[in-house]
Amino acid sequence: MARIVGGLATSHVPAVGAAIDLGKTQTDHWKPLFDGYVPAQEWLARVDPDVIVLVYNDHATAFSLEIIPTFGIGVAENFPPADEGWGPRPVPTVDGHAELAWHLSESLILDEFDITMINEMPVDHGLTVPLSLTCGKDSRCEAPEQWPHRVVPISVNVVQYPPPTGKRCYDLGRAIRKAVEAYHEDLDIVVYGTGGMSHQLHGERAGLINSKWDTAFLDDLTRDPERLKSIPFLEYVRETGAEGIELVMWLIMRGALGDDVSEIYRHYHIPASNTASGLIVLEPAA
Amino acid sequence: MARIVGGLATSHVPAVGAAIDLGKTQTDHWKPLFDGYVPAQEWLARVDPDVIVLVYNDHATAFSLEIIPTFGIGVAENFPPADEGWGPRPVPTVDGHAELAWHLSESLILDEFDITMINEMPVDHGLTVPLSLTCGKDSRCEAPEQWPHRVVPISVNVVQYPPPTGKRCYDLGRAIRKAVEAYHEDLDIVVYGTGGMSHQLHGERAGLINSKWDTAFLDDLTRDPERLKSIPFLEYVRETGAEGIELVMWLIMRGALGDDVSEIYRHYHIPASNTASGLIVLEPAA
Amino acid sequence: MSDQDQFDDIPGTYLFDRHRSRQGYHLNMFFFSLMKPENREAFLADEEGYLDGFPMTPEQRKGVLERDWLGMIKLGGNVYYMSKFGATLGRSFQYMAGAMSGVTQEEYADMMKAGGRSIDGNRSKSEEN
Amino acid sequence: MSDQDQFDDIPGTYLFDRHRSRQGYHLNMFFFSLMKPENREAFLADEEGYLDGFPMTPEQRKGVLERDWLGMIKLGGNVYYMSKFGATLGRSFQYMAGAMSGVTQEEYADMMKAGGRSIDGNRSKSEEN
Ligand SMILES: [Fe+3]
Ligand SMILES: [Fe+3]
Repeated sequence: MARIVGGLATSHVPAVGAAIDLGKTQTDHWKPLFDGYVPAQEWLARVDPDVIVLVYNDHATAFSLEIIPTFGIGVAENFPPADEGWGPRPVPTVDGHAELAWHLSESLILDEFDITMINEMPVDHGLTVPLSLTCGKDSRCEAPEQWPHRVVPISVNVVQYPPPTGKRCYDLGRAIRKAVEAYHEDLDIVVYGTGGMSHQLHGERAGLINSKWDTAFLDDLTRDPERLKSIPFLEYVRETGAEGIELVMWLIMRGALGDDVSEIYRHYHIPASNTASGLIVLEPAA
Repeated sequence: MARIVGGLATSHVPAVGAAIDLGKTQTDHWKPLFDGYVPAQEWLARVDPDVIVLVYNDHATAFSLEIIPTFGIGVAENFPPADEGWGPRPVPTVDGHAELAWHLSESLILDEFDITMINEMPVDHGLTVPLSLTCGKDSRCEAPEQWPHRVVPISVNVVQYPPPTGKRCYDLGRAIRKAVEAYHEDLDIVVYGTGGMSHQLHGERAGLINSKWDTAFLDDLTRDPERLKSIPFLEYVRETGAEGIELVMWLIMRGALGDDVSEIYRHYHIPASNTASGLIVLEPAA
Repeated sequence: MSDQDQFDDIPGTYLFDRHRSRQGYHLNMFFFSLMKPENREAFLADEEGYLDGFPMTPEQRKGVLERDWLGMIKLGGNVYYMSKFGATLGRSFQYMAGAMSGVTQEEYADMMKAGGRSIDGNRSKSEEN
Repeated sequence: MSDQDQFDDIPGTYLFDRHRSRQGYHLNMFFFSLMKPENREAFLADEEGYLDGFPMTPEQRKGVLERDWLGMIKLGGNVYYMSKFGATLGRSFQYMAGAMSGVTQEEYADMMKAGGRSIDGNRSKSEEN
């Protein structure tokens, strides 16, 4: 039987990917941010999961206005890095886990989550930057020819209003946990929630940062997820910037970990380009 | 405020579309089937809705294995007839109702239905054959330059296992009703459920017909929808043929009509090509 | 019986589940490509060359070239995808259904006019009912 | 206040809702097309000619030609779509953010290094808090 052994949430800022790709992680400007990821890299190396279920949002890359899935799951064998206008990031193709992804699809749909099954899905910075950030410094990752972990991507629409509610996201996480626990194979799984924290990328209010709100969100991820579940769309947009709504994806990760969790590590840094960069590592309570 | 004034369910057999397009509706073979639609055409002309919310499934036409939405909603201004390999059917482009469709999307997603919003959606026989069958004989329809009603298409995956459950479909119908009743404009809406009844199109068991099962389904659509909600996937496939699973879409229509309904009309004819062709008209109880 | 066993117990039926979907991916994407008239023309003009664009298995390719309708289904084809191949050749769903069930289109049509294939005896292999 | 009014009460923020999605459809699909290198080349070689392929409004077209980043947002553009246009011109999210908020990229970067734009005073137009 498979089991969820940990959860990790992180911002997925494109400029952070560019800093990695251009070898700038040790500059004065970027070093404090990247140093903050080292303990999470060490944690991931220690836990060494068989699969990462990676919750992210596509940023008008694989999906356009032609078709906008509320929740999607990548059931393919692999997912190529997307060309977001700069050419694809120089990182490996992401290997999926089709058998687990199909199992999750079946279980989630039977459980009344109306998820979209996807075979063709180039993955943008939303998915690849968290992989780069947490891949760590071992030889597999400095110039990785292959990512160290297989990934089941789960996409969430947060670009076109309306996104799913925080409660719906949390409940999806719970359903993922149930599905994982019913999987026939003996797999250790880590769930990632990505995006956020406070940021607004557009309009005259671009650059908004609300570190007090972000810190309370980080605190309550462990302490009071019930509060987080009920935060309405309007509050995310007003308090954390329009693009801060990405934080609902952290609630999918949180829901997947079960009722009680321990916080293993956190890091919070301003700025990452336009964004407050947050990172947290959780484990299910023993 | 908008309201649901009626529901109609019908098979959507491609050969029936071909018979219409080739002018064969009055041949000895086809006349009994088409005659059975006249009372439904008259009913529709009398009710004359502002919009038809048309629940159907795409048959590997707009969607391929690349992306498979469990539930989709067409939010575009219009939807062209698809080329399913024979060239597009010689019927008009389907005019949508973008404002209503977006309203439904917002309401449904807030109500925890994870529907996919779609702007580019060529529509296949699953959508256009029901329109042709019920459009009626008035001058607008003999060689229609324009369909008489606007349509909000709702697509349901029944091609790739797993489809949504009957209960989930019924509940989606209920949520559609709630959303319609909250719409600001004064619109009369008819909901279509399409597909079915018993048919199997593939394998050595192709041509399977189970009229006893179909008749009980027609009976209980009015009398005992609770029973229908709990029919499992396996029973549809075993008893009505693999492609009979399309009947779950009738439950969306049924759910949208509210608890109590009256049966206005029904018609059942064998065969329509490979299929038992069913038709039923319901109205919400006064 | 497990769900899978119960599905497999239905005679003459090939559920388009994850196994068949993965097995038949490139075969079905070939079928799907035939929705464009220029692709239908290209296929009909050079079947082998056109099929080179789709990395299907040799068995699947043989099924296409030999119009082995039941064989294609058994190799992961789905009938709605396959109908685009049928249309390319001028063949209806009813033609394919006859071919898959081992009779001529006329015999099949007669069976349908007489009320279709009976459910009795077609529910379960193991229970023969 | 209605939900819509509350959204509109947030200063300097353009919710990508159904109104903007419908208004900006062709503008955003133009941006989206720039994910292919051959399309980026074609656009850069002949901006006017390339834009003819997208039935956007004259105002939207003007916004594109004039690099009016905030104007494009106000006309239904979405920043994630628009970032593909930015990349085509070698412009980052941070550049566009500076331009939209009316400062140079350097001034904007300095604001971010100093902790970003404060939430205080940026919550609500009507309540000025
Ligand atoms: Fe993001
Ligand atoms: Fe159908």
